[in-house]
Amino acid sequence: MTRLVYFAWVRERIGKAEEDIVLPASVRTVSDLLTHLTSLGEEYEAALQFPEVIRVAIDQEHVEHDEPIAGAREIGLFPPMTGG
Amino acid sequence: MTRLVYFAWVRERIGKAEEDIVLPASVRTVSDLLTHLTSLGEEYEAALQFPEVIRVAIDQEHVEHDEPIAGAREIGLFPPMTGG
Amino acid sequence: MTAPVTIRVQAEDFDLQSEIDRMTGGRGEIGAVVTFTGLCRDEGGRLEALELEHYPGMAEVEMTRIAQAAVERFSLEGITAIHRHGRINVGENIVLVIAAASHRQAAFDGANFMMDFLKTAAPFWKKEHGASGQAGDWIAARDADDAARDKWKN
Amino acid sequence: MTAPVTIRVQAEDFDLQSEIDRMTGGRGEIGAVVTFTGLCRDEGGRLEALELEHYPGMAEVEMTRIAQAAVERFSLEGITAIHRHGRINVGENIVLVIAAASHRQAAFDGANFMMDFLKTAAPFWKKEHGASGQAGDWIAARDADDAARDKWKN
Repeated sequence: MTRLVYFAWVRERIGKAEEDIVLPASVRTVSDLLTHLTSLGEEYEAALQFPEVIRVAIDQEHVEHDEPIAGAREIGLFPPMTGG
Repeated sequence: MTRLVYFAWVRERIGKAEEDIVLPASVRTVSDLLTHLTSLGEEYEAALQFPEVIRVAIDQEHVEHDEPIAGAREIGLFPPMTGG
Repeated sequence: MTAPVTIRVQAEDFDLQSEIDRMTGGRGEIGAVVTFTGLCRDEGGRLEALELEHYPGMAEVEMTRIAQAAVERFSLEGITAIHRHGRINVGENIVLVIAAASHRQAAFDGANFMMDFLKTAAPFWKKEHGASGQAGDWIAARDADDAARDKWKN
Repeated sequence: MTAPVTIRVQAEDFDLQSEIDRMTGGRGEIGAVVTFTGLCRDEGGRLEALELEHYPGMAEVEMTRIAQAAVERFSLEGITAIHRHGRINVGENIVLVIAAASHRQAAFDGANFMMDFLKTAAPFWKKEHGASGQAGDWIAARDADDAARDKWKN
């Protein structure tokens, strides 16, 4: 089980703030994960249709889309940050 | 009569904060004034022995040493500023 | 001593003078303190408020990482960063950065650096609330903020 | 409206939050406020206090001139500069500059510019009071301060 957490319009479009999910063994990288999620329903498709803008954190640390996700406890998906 | 005002170590060396003085007609510029004052006694000499470091304001506005002093009501003499 | 680093994410407002006093009190080596406060603008009357969302836990970790990089890079004597979350009305404070140093340019650079990375790397998002009460859009990231961050690359 | 300019030379201390609130209260166009506070350092334990002398009248005029140049150059929404005079003990405030703007870089630049010119053009002088009670020397002007000022020439 991997915990996924969503923020801002990613959260709003998917319709939940977090979920625990079992990932197929074929899902090895962040990029694989985004593709996999898009297949789960139109709400995921609406949130992740432009995967290149989605920012990702594994266990609360920023990662690139080619990062392996093996061993991740928590993966955060969110838009570019706009704080400050 | 012209009012002269002194600050910081210029004031301390001359031994007064201000004075009203009648200037000879030959004293036309700031530079002339500094030379003239140096002739008035050793306290002035001690204060103004390196005239190039003395900063000057005429009627509370910074001026260069070649500035004419005709019409000045108040002339301030002081070291380089160190506020802030 | 190591420079004190204070990081907080909170709903409440903050008081600049109290935050500065907490950092500088009794320390004779600090000669310069620079603060940056970000406030909620009305965008020409269009906005009433912003809603600030954050990633709890990661926000603090990321802010701490940036603060420590600033301390090291500019030899700061202390740094504080406080970011509010929740609804913030026009004219209210959103974020505070305080950088203290022996001399002034380090304090200016430290606060500026902290803000540039806070805007682009700390997980916070702003949503608009329009002046006429309608729910607004999420604010889009600005290229200018990335450019501001990239000026620190050397 | 024209940007409010507040200039004061005073013996008393100041409170940052009050000074900021006075400038920004009720104004939705301000998104960024940068403050600079200069404090009396102990110079490695050598100093107990500074004595700040100024040219009354001219100090305020010169500070106003610099502040107005900063407003114009950086499109500031407001600027405040407060300089204390008299005896100032280690750890106490000497000077405060506040620059407000729509966006952050203008506020940073405005406060930085104001400080660089305040240090080199406003008629203030600092005398040291040693930690062992002896009367000290007048502080000499630093070339680094002139260099900092000259970076604004363009």
